[in-house]
Amino acid sequence: MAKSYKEWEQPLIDLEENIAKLRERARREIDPSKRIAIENLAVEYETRANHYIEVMYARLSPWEKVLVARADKRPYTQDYISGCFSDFLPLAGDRRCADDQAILGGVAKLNGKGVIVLGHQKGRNIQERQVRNFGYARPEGYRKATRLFEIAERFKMPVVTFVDTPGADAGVEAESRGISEAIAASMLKMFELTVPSVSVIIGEGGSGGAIGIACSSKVLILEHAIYSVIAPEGCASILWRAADRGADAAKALRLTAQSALEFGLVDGIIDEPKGGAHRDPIEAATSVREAIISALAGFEGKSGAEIKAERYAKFRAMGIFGE
Amino acid sequence: MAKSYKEWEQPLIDLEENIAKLRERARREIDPSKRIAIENLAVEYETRANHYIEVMYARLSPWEKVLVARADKRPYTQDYISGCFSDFLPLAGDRRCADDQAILGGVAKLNGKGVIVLGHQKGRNIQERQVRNFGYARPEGYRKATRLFEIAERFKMPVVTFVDTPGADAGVEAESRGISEAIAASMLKMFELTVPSVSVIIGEGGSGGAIGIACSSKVLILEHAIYSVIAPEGCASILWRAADRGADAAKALRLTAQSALEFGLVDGIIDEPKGGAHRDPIEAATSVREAIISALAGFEGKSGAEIKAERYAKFRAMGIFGE
Amino acid sequence: MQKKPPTDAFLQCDGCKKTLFRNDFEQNLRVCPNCGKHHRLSARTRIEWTFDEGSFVEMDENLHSVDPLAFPDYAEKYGQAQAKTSEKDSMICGTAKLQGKTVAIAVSDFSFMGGSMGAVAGEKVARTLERAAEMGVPAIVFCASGGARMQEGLLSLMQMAKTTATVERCREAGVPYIAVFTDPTMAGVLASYASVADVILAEPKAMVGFAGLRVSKQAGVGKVPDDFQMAEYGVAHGMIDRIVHRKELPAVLTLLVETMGAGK
Amino acid sequence: MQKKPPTDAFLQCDGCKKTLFRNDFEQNLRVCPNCGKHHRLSARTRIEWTFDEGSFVEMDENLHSVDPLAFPDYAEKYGQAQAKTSEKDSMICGTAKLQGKTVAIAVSDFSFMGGSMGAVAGEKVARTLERAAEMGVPAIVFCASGGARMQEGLLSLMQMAKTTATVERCREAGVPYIAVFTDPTMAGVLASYASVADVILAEPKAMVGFAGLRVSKQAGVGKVPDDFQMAEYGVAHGMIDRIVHRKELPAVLTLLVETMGAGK
Ligand SMILES: [Zn+2]
Ligand SMILES: [Zn+2]
Repeated sequence: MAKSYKEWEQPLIDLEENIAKLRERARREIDPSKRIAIENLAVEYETRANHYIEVMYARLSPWEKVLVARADKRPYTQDYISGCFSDFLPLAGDRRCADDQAILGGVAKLNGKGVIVLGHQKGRNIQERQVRNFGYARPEGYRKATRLFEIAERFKMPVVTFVDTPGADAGVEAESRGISEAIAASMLKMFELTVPSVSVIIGEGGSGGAIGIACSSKVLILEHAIYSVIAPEGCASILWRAADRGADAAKALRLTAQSALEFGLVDGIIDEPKGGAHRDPIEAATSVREAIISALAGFEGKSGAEIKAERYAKFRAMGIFGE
Repeated sequence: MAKSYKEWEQPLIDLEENIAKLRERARREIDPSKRIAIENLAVEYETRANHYIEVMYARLSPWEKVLVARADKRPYTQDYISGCFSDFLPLAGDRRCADDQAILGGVAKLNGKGVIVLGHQKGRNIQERQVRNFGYARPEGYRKATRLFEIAERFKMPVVTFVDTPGADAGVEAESRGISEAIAASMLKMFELTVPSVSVIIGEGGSGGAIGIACSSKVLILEHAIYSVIAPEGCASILWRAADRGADAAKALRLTAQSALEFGLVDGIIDEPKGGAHRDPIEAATSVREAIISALAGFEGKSGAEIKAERYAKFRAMGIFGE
Repeated sequence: MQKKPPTDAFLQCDGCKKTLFRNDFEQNLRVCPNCGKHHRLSARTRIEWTFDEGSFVEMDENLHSVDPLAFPDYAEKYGQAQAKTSEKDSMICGTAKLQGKTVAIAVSDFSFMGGSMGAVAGEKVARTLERAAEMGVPAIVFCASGGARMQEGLLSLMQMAKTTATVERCREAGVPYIAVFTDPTMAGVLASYASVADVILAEPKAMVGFAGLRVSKQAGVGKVPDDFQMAEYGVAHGMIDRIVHRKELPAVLTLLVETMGAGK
Repeated sequence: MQKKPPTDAFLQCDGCKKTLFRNDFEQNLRVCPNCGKHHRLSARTRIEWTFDEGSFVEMDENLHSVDPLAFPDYAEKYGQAQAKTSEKDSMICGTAKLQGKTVAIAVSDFSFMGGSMGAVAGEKVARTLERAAEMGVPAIVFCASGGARMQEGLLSLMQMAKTTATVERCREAGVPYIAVFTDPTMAGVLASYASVADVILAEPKAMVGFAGLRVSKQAGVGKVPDDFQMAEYGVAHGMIDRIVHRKELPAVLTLLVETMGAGK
């Protein structure tokens, strides 16, 4: 049975709670020498915690990566948008029937210049999770993305997408409005772009729902994010009829950022703050911002045709086979 | 109170019934001389009926035009498609959520060459009328049209549309899926075409629902068809709070084919068989076919840019005002 | 909206029926401080309150209808509308500036025959969009209209086609075209140039729809939601990008112009 | 499908459970004469029954998977599939003729690991669409797949992107691309190159959907219609152009190729 995030993180949480208690005791302690002793103990505990974090995050197993990538403390698209851009103005709607709140997007400024930015948005609390459909985007979300890509192309604005979804909405309603077509059309539009595009996989890069907005000139991935053709539980359930063997499937699927880079399926890994992006969202956003700026800088002076051809060539080469 | 179609056509129907009765009596009559006398009478009645038809259709009032244009005996889009093209293959769907059967469309051959053809389709019987929504197209219909226009553009196929609708569907469902956007986007796509397009208004050219698929290089109209910004009853109801003053509104609106040509808003009138298209649908389709072929022939040798610019210039010039 | 002459110190909001101080109301850009209703503005007031002070240069100001169909009572109504509003027709156009950046604008005036689109309004929208394309500047159009002007018959229906055609010009030229839906934006205007703008903003609770509510109810069997044909409904159904409060509109428009116009 | 060895004179239709004469069944192109169910075909049979006799020229026939992830049991399953089908992978491609007109084709074989798309199937679709674009001939792809091949991990997800990218090549070259959905066309295949074909045909009652029915039911709260994820449902919901009976498919494809390929 694969560990849950809570089980896995429990030792660290216990440690951190102890540190907090010690700090509190130190604060209340009147005797200066006792206070110093308690504070010293707290510092020692902190060192241990820091070391623990360092060790545990340096060698996360694939399944632990899954747990971290899905952690609900992790920064979401909205956090990266605020951290990377100024003057974000959300634009809504697919001009067909709805506005899907599982994909957030609009115009923003990066270094004073206009960009189109969009991404899957999970919710922070129960109400928002409902509204955001837990990051499972509906056809309307991909069609909103497609519309924003069209705006980018029309006004020669670079595109930045953030990927963070367990997968596209697979429900009856989504099927009835063509979730498959919506994903495919969004990808096709991304390949038509003559402006540079950057995608950052910030958490869960879940199958078709992820690739639907990740066909970019440069695809970057956070150190502890995952990118997978299928959720490991689903894979285990199909292969071994054992959804609880997610850890085995996670290993077999090679769904880590590091594997994706090794196979040449992403263009770079963005280092996370020590202990994961959620321990320092501002530092994480700063790294992401720098990575986006540097990725876009690589396209300066290139023609639209070159930009498009380069993107095509990159994806065209993906796949390993014998002949 | 404006006459109904039935009231208006009754004298003719009575005459035709009398003729049929005479023919029947002649068929049953054994005495040859009596039979000849009856037959002669029938011929005389027929001459009168023919004369009556000629006179009544030569000077149809605007309201009578409305009645004829809406007559449920009139040939519909499907009839013109079978009469004008060979090998019609209907294509379905807006690739969004539905297939609107109020707009029928697909690929067909005209003189052996591929064309995209589509149009509003009313129903012939009660069931078909329900399915076709009485020719009131929904957003999905205009989005199917837009998709077919894209196919036409991609494969350099001329476009032919048939217009025959009381108006677009104005219901709550249609509103919820953006009937306005769908009409506007369809028009915009028609203006993007670099292939020639021909629209034929065959019956009711009803307001936004009509113009949504009528932004063509050449717009032709059948002799007794109408083309109007608003249904005359609706106009009367707004202006005079009297929906039954449709005949007055029809006159004021100048909604006849002849007025449309006079104002330069259509490019030509296609003569109908004597007594209206419904009296000889095959002859009507033949005239329409010839008119389409001749309209398309005018674009041979022209570049896509010229074709597009010509269409733009034509519509750009529409409107009479002082300055 | 006024139940009393406009010089009065008080007025009643027809949204919430509350009595308001005219001064407060005016300073709040005619947005009811109680219920948030955005009351209708004349085209000139809107221009004054949206664009850089004194930057508006009116163009095509002499366009007027010639009653081409000799439609019953049209000439009379037209004259009355002109007298009431001191405008020639329902649309005003020209160029203006947003934080110093030039834009081509067209602004509809609902008080002139319900903002209806005849040949003059259509021509002004067409010229504005062509002007934006030619000058390489963004186009901003404020909509406020019951639809096509039926007194100009088929000529007014053709304005739907004509104005939509000119949207294509903006797209070819790569200039952004922004529409702002104000109360109401309906029928032939909504179903043409308005709905194919690159970005669509709307004032809160503006009525936005294809047909009048009565017609929609007749046509449909489904139940009518409470916010049917409100701008908020348009956002929920994917047709409108954002609801923007009147006082934030200049900043939002400026941001759009800066971001979408910067790539050229 | 077979309850008895294929050499038997009878078989049972798994659509209607009726016992059929094998001869009748074969002559009816493996469409049940009783219930109309279009039974699955191998890729080679489909090619034989669709295109001009002897016109198929196979290409890229040596492509095969190298098990890049060393995925548990993949090599073994792959070998078994090869032995069972005598094919190298789930997709066969090349050129063929329709009434004498050359087309580039790719045909999926569901019996090879559920027609799943790994790097080989993706590459063959990509080469087929590129070939069509380069030769200036229409592309026709027969889909029959449960989706991406998870044993190739992220590499197989990327085939969705790669194949979709090559659709753009056909569009640029102005060559028509026609997809035929056969039973089943699902998930990663449906959500990539399959759904962005210019024209989409489907065999009657073919299963067509994004996720398995079980997953869709779990994910959704709405009730599931009887024909959910059938090709007919796809037509009703605007995703498929036409249902075409197997015996009419050559004529329909020929007409499409003639009309859509004639403008160049
Ligand atoms: Zn109020
Ligand atoms: Zn059967």
